[in-house]
Amino acid sequence: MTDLIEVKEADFDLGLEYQALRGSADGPGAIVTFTGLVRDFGDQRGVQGLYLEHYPGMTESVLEGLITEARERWTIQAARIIHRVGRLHLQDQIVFVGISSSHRSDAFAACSFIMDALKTSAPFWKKEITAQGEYWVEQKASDQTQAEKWLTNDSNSQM
Amino acid sequence: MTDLIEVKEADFDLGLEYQALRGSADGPGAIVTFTGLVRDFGDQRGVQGLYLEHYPGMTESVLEGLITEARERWTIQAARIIHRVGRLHLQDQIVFVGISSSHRSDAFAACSFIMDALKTSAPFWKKEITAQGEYWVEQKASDQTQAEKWLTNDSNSQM
Amino acid sequence: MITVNVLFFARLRESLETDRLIVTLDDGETAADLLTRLAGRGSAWAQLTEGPTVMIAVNQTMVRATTALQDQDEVALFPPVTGG
Amino acid sequence: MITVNVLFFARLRESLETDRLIVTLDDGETAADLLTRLAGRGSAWAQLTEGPTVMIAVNQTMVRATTALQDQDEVALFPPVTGG
Repeated sequence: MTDLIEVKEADFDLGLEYQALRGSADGPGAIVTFTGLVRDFGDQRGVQGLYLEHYPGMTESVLEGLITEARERWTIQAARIIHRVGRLHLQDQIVFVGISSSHRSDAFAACSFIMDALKTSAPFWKKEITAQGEYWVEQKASDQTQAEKWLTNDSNSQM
Repeated sequence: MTDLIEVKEADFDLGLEYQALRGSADGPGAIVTFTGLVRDFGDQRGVQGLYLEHYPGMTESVLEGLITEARERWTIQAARIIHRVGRLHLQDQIVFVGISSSHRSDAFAACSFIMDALKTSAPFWKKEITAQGEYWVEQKASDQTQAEKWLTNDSNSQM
Repeated sequence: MITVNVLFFARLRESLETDRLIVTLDDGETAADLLTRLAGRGSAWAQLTEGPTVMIAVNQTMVRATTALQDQDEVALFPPVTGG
Repeated sequence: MITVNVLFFARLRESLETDRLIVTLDDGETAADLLTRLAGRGSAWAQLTEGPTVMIAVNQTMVRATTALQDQDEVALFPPVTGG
């Protein structure tokens, strides 16, 4: 398998990540990608950038666990997860999740499951930087709800 | 809005499509892309390529209708749909659907809805080319089921 | 009397060896009536009423077979779609 | 007696002005006991039992507060995560 997990300050190139997924063994029939970007409205108004902190070691093992769980629930060929840390600016890329599969429903389900679960279980913390100061972001109830739905529903009802 | 609908023989570049979505007004927080590729196992074994026919005029208006419906159901910033026609080879790109949104759940839902609905309502027909001959592909019951689920469920239960 | 422009796609186009046909109908005839008339031509044409599902689009919108046709309608007949 | 290595992240790390601490506990003490001991230091430390939710990871796996700690455990304390 050509899975990838990267936690790094450097930016990533979606086109290259997609080519890596496309080249995975057997030739996938479906590739789904998710990219998260820095927006100018989060908890605060007038966000100028973010600072992202993580827990090295635990982060990587949580992300590996999410790929393992996705493989148990759906038929996927390869999974690639990249999460940036450190100082990010408006409209910078934050996170990438890419899945290749023979079946589009599996690719969609695995990609959205990994994003939802990452949001509540991977040890990253965001601080929003505004002209008025810096504020740690609070976890949203909606993120908890999105993640919990994967615990209660079977995989078919997801997509 | 920077929506795009293209039906063409030429290949497309996912990286460029993603950059177009990323640059859409307001700076999206989430971008989801789907790409479908030619596989060597479809209805037939040993598929060497595809021939894709469509109904010019109707195709574009059906795809426009799908974007309109997606906008009514979810909050999305831009949608881009590209579908290739003509002769395609193994592992060639067939179809691209990209959605930008403020919210990842809306981007996932709109992207998978458009793909599911395209499969059963857009007038494209695939013929598989094998060493033994050429065979028109039959519509799959699973494609019908996937599309019908968007008729019966509300949008929140989808993702 | 009305005249409709009939288009055929994919497997239908190939097996009927026809991609376009102009057909004259009585006022008030439906898409189903058109299929019956065409099926009456015999041989491969019989599949339009006896074979696998035929999808019908009138003026580029999918319709049911009970839809009444109008003069100058563009009526497309094709197998279930398989794109994506 | 056991010794655990305690790590603090994000808002907790900043408000406690501490990123790492070695703490000695009695055998059989839980993560909750550790939080109570640390809260006893007063001022900002009181938030560990009185403030918003504190997440606990032992040896890089999330655990409940009732988990008993072992000698040399790495115990991380942090606010609910907000990546992605």
